[in-house]
Amino acid sequence: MREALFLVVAAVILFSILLGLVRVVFGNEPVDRMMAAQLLGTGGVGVLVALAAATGEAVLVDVALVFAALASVTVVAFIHRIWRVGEGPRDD
Amino acid sequence: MVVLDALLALVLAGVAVATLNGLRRFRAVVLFVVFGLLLALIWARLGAVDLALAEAAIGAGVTGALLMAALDRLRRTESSRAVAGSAPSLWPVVLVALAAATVGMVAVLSLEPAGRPPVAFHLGASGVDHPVTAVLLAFRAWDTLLEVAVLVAAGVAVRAVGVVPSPPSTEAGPLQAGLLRLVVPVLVVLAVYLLWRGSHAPGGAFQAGALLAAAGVLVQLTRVPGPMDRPALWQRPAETIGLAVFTAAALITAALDVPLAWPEGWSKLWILTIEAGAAISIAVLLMRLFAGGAPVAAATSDPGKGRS
Amino acid sequence: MTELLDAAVLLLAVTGAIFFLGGSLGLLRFPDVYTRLHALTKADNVGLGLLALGAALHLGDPWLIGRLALLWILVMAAGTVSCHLLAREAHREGRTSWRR
Amino acid sequence: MTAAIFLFLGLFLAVLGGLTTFLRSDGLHRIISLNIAGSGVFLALMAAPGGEEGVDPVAQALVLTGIVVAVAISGVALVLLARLAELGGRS
Repeated sequence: MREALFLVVAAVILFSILLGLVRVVFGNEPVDRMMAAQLLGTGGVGVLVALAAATGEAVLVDVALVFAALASVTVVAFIHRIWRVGEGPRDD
Repeated sequence: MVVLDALLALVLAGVAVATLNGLRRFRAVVLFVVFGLLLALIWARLGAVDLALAEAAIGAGVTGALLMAALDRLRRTESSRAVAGSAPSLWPVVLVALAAATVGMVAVLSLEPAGRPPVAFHLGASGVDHPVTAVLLAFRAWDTLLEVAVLVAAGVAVRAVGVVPSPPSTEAGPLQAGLLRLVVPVLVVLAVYLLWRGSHAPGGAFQAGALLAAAGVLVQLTRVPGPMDRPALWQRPAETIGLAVFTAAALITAALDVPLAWPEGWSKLWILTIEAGAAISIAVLLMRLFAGGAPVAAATSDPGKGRS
Repeated sequence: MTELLDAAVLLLAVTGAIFFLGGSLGLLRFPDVYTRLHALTKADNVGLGLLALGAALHLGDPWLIGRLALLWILVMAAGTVSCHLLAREAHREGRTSWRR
Repeated sequence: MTAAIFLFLGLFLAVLGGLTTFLRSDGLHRIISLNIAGSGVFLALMAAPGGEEGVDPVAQALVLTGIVVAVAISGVALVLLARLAELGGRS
């Protein structure tokens, strides 16, 4: 019973990732795109935790742990390489 | 389960089409990062946990940083001129790909399933309990040796590009420094854990190396100058230690008996040593790729000379 | 006891999923960068915390619970720092926050 | 069923990315296209049905090596692309 519940939760989180991706694809600003990618970091962890709970495969928690530990790297790279003070994030 | 898989597949296909469509390069970069993370979820669903770990480490930690560093360099040289040319319409290509995939799927599914190589049967001979590690470092160790050589060649190629001054950077601020103090130790522990666990469960040299590389990229983004910007004594040895250890192991085993046939009872030690060397080399190579060139020698560098 | 555990897991997992949905809706609907950042990094972290707690109750293995706790701490740290960095750059660029 | 879905997805991505690599003129887009094509090939390799249950460890080792080499080569390609632009060439 609980296993099925966690599967549904995984699907719901996946759907909410899909909603956020609308911003990446159709958004008109780099910051928005970056935020939605950040959403996938947290959401991906959520899907993996729910899948681990649903299937009982504890290894998936390790994959989620890797996601979580690296969730900030892309945003930090964005801040230091793409969005600089005085330049603004260009969207070409 | 099937609904979840279909949803995942649809989202991934949509993200791929969106990535390839349009002229905006930053959009393509972000969408490609998203693509990698979704692919990691699919590997997890397929039960290929080794690949899920590798793809997560690469997709979340390294790909985005590499692409953004390259995009930054491209933009600074192109001043404000927009990218020339127009994007070709992608829809005919999507149709062709759909048709080809249908034909291909029917063809593949109509084949007799091939017999599996009997890895599980011979697992005992490899000295480790995880079949993927057994294939990589015992049964097909020659291939992995050459793969490590490819990585060294990539490092040499990037160094040959020449000296690249580090780009101007936003100052990091205390919160980012604090994040570094939390995340870098966690990443190092996680890398060692995955490396050690590779002998009996998913994990191994590459996953560990990619995690270490992500930690290095974070340090490189926070410190000015970063660890890869100035030449240091440890850099060249670290770049080649994987190949050196592996080659030495091959020569020693060749002298003893057959090259790359680990002595019985000791194979786990041999495999873990080689994997540790390979992980360090992979990490330093990926950091070198992120830095984008050879380090600037302190004596010849002129602080005012960096392009801005 | 089992019924109680079932109910707790159900409540935690469903609330967690709702927080995830709420975060995404906020990202889509809120008017400026600051509010969208708020929706993204707060709602999702709460959702993940609830979900992780539910999964921990469901699985019940202490070693696994430790990893789930570490995972949540890491996600919260990453969320905090990326929210701060993005908002700081937006502020420096001179973006004004939304007023009704 | 799962295997069929992902096999289809893998083949789709491989053809899509492969064709787009030749259609785009911008270097960054080309590198990304090539990577998507590669991921499609990996996916098709892993999803192709085997005779037994579970994942084939040999295929998994092969794809793992493929991912490593793909990342290294893409990184070198990106560095060369940036360097070419800096030296005044066409990207």
